[in-house]
This record gives sequence, structure tokens and C-alpha cells, in this order.
Amino acid sequence: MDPERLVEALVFASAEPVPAAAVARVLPGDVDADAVLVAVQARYAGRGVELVQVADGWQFRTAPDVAPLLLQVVPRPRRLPRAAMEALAVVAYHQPATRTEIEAVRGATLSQATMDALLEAGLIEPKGRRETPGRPTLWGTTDAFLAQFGLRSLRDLPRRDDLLVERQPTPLV
Amino acid sequence: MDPERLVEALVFASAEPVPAAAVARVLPGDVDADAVLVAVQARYAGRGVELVQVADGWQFRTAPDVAPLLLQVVPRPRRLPRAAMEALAVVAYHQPATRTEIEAVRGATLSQATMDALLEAGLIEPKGRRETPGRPTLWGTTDAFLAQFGLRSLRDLPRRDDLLVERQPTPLV
Amino acid sequence: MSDEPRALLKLDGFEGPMDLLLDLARGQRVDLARISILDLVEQYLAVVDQALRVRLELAADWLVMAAWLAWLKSRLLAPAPEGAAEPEAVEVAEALAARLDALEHVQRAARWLGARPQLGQEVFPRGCPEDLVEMDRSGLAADLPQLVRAYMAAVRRGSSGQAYVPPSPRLWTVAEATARLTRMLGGPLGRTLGAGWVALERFLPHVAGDPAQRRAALASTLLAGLELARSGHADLRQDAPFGPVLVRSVLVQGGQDGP
Repeated sequence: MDPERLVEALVFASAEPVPAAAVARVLPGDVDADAVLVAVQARYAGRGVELVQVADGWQFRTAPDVAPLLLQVVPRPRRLPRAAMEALAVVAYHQPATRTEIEAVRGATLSQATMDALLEAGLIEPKGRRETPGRPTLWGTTDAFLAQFGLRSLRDLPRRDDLLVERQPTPLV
Repeated sequence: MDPERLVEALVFASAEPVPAAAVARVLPGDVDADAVLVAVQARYAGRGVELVQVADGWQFRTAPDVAPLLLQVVPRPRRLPRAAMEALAVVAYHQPATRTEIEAVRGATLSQATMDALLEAGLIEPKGRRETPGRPTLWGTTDAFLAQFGLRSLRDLPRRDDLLVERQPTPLV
Repeated sequence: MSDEPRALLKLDGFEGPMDLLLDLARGQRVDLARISILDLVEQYLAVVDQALRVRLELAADWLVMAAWLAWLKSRLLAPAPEGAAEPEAVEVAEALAARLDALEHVQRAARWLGARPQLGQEVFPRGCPEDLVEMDRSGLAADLPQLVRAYMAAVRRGSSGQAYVPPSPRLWTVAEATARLTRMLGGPLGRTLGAGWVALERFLPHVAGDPAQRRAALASTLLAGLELARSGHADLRQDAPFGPVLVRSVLVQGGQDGP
């Protein structure tokens, strides 16, 4: 059996990212799962459906440029509002973080609606408590967060400096 | 936009089979939906995933020859209901025993469903009849019973006397 | 004065005082590390002042920030004497600049995330995943400890004092039916009926839902009727096959007119 066909079928069947280890399990011992995955990825490059590496796994996804036409047919949930995106960014960079810490960085209170939106979308999850008075809950991002934004790991987040340099410093007059 | 890419993505992302008419609605007016579908089908022919036409539309599916190789069989052993477990235990210790005798030891009636469950699991079997009025069937345990409970023979069952300490009358305080 | 509506409008769009400060800092068009905190304070106070002139109520955090910035401004202009207990105004200003820098980073990170193709927004996963897992339910989860516990539980219940009686369905016997039929034909019902024919079904005992018990009662009552007819105590009649069986008391006709 052609290993590419096996891998293609296995990853295609799942709506979730499939870990490379799970791919390796269906292949004969002497076949390199990563090499096969990369070969399948190349085969689908530029097609309407692409193979991407996200959240410690591999997933077939529609190509981003097809979206406008797809959205006529496939339902799309509401986008996260700005407050939720910023709170999410704080958690992503400062995790694990308490609610108070998130509020401190943003300089604004975190509304219940924002917390609910992030929790319902499964983008953040409790990661224990901080051992300080009141034992506040610590929040961190989930694998669903990585999958949602097409990240392989938190290391794929741009470095702080890379985010800030895009701005050209205007010389003082 | 390459119509094949669009159709590929549309069928991939849909939760239901996509009728050709729905494909046509997404494509520009002058593009023949059926022709595009057939072209995509040809592209996937022989791959791990195939585009197939089912009753109400088009759908991607794992290639029939690949599916069995990916099928993961997960053992999910059943538990015996409590009544069946007790009846089995009574048979084990009192065999050969009639149904009425099992009921007498348990102090509860034995439903036909419970008997059927034990018979189907191959744990008990008829061992002749008792020569009393009505000639009731005698039941005993099987070799499958021994295998299930890791016993070499019925003598390996814990001794009845070791299990049942004579109940002491509770001292009055 | 033409600035007022614009200032108010702007205030409503901000996620709090820090957000406004950051926006004002960006307006200085300089590197965030080199912004003039003093200018920033002036601008913030001006915006809040304008907002207050148009509407009196303003969330507390805006006013707290305004008061704090006013303090910072005074300290920056007239530094506290050496050795004062208060923190150096310059250090406080630097801390504020650092907070603005952190917020700037978060807002950029949020925009970076927002610009990525999002699952369910710009990219979509397989809509109808296929289940490649099959459950094998043929095995049995049962071990010796469970068997032993079950045995002990069974024996304890069996010897718990309540004598076990196998249930026997309560069936209406022919003797009971005969007694009932005789009693009813000779009783008030029989006297009321006189010599009339009555459907045998009216002599059935009251039986709860169980069909087997109903059939048994019907059969016993029919046999009882035949028995009474044989001994000359009653007449039976059936006008058509499968029609109702009628019964008539001979006792009444025989002149035994009650006590």
C-alpha cells in the first residue's frame, strides 16, 4: 500500500489535527511519517484543500483564498470582538495569567461576556491557581487556540520585538 | 479562481453531501458544475480519498481499499449487570443448580434476560435435569467461565468458608 | 469648542484610560520609548476635561487616572526634594511608558492574531469527518474479585431473614368460580335477575391487567357454569358460535325465594 494514500486518508478522515505519532502508527516501521506528510503536503499545495501543520498535528483545511466563495454556503460564526482578541493576546504571551493580570496589562476590566466568549470558543482554559492570597485561577491558551490561528506551538507567535519593529520610528523634528 | 479548487474546498468543508445544483450556485454562470465535479473526481481517483456521488450529492470518502487498513478496533469490554454477576457466582459455588435454587440462594427472582445474558456469554450451560417433578434443568459453569476468571479448575475458586464468616450477633451496647 | 464632540466621540471608542493614553502617545508620532510623558499628561487631561464639560458622569477609572496624571505632572515640573519618601517622578513616568509599551505590544499581537486565517472564519476543516474507530464489545469486563463480591452479596441477601417465596401467578380456580357463581346467582343479583338470562361474563371476578389471569378467570367461570348446568342448578345458552354465553339460575325458578 502506497504510504501517501494511507496518510492522506487518515488525516483527511479527521476534523481535528492528527498527531504525527498517530500517522506513524499506520505506517510500516521503516517508513518516515514526517517525510510522507511533507510529500502529501507538497501534492496538495495550491489546491482548494491544503495540508497544514497545527497544534502538534496535521490537518487538511480549505485554502484561505477560497473562503469568500465558500462563505456563501458554509456558515461562519461571529468573529471575536476587539476586547476578547486583546485579552486572548495577553493570555497567549503572559500565560499562565490571572484575570487581574490580564486586566492590568490591558488597563481595563475584563467583562464577563469576554471571558464567556473565550471559554465557549475553547481558546483558554484554567491552568491551576496562583498560590497567593485568594488563590486566583490561572489561565492559559488551549490546543484549540493553536488550531484556530493555525499555529504549530506557542513558539510560532511572533517575538515581541518583531511585532514592535514593524513601526517605523519617525525622527524627532 | 480555479473552479476545481473551489469545488474541492466546498465539498470538503460541507457537513452534508453537496448536490450538483449547490455546486453550480457557487460557480460562475458559464461553468458546468457536473464537468468540474467529474474533473475533481478524476484527480482524486486512485488516491487515499475519493470523490463519490451518493444519493443526495457529492462527498469525499476514504478509498474502500484503504479504509480497512486504517480501521482501529478498540476493545470495549462489557460489564455484566449485578444480577447476572450474582447468579453466575451462585451457579459457580452451587453447581449443578436449578433456576429455583439460584433464586433461593440469591433471595431474588432470576429474569429470563439475566439467564440469556449468561448463556450468550457462554459462561453457563445446561448439565442435565434434576429428577424431581417438572424435571428442572440443572446449570453449571463452562470452560469459558474458567478462562474469563483465570481459573484452572473450579477448585481454584476461593473456599466458601473463607468468604463467609459466620455473622456474629451484634452486641447490644 | 469644535473639538468637544470629537473628543467625546473618541472617549466612547476606548477600552479605558490606558487605551486612550496609548492612542494619544501614538499621535505623538514618535517611538514609544521616546514619548514625552508631560505632553501626554496634558493631552489626556484636556480630553477628560472636555468630556466632563459635555457630560458630568464619567466612569471612575477615567477620573482616577486623571488625578494620578495631574500628580505626576506636578512632580515632573517640580521634583520632590532629595530623600523624599515619594517615588521619583521620572521613575513613575518610565513605568507608565513601560505599561504603554506593554499595551502596544498586546494590541499589535491581537491584530497579528486577527489577521491570521482563522479556522471557521477563513479556513475550514473537514465538514463530515469519518470515524475510523470500531468498538469491539465482545469482551467481558469481569474478574474473580468481582465474582467473589457478587457471591457474598447474593448470599447475604438470600439469608437476610426474609424467606424467599417463588412468586406464583394468582389464577382463578374452578372451585372459586363455582362458589362465586353459586353465591351470586343465589344472592341479590340472582334475585334481581329472576329467571332472566345473564351474560356469563358478568360473573367474572375483578382481575387486574394481566391477560393470563383474565383468561384463567374466564375459563374457570365457564367450567363452573357447565358444572352448575350438569348438576341442574343453572341453565346455559349460546345463541351463536362465539356469541356471548348466557346463564340462568334454576335455583330461583325452583321456588327457593330467599329467606
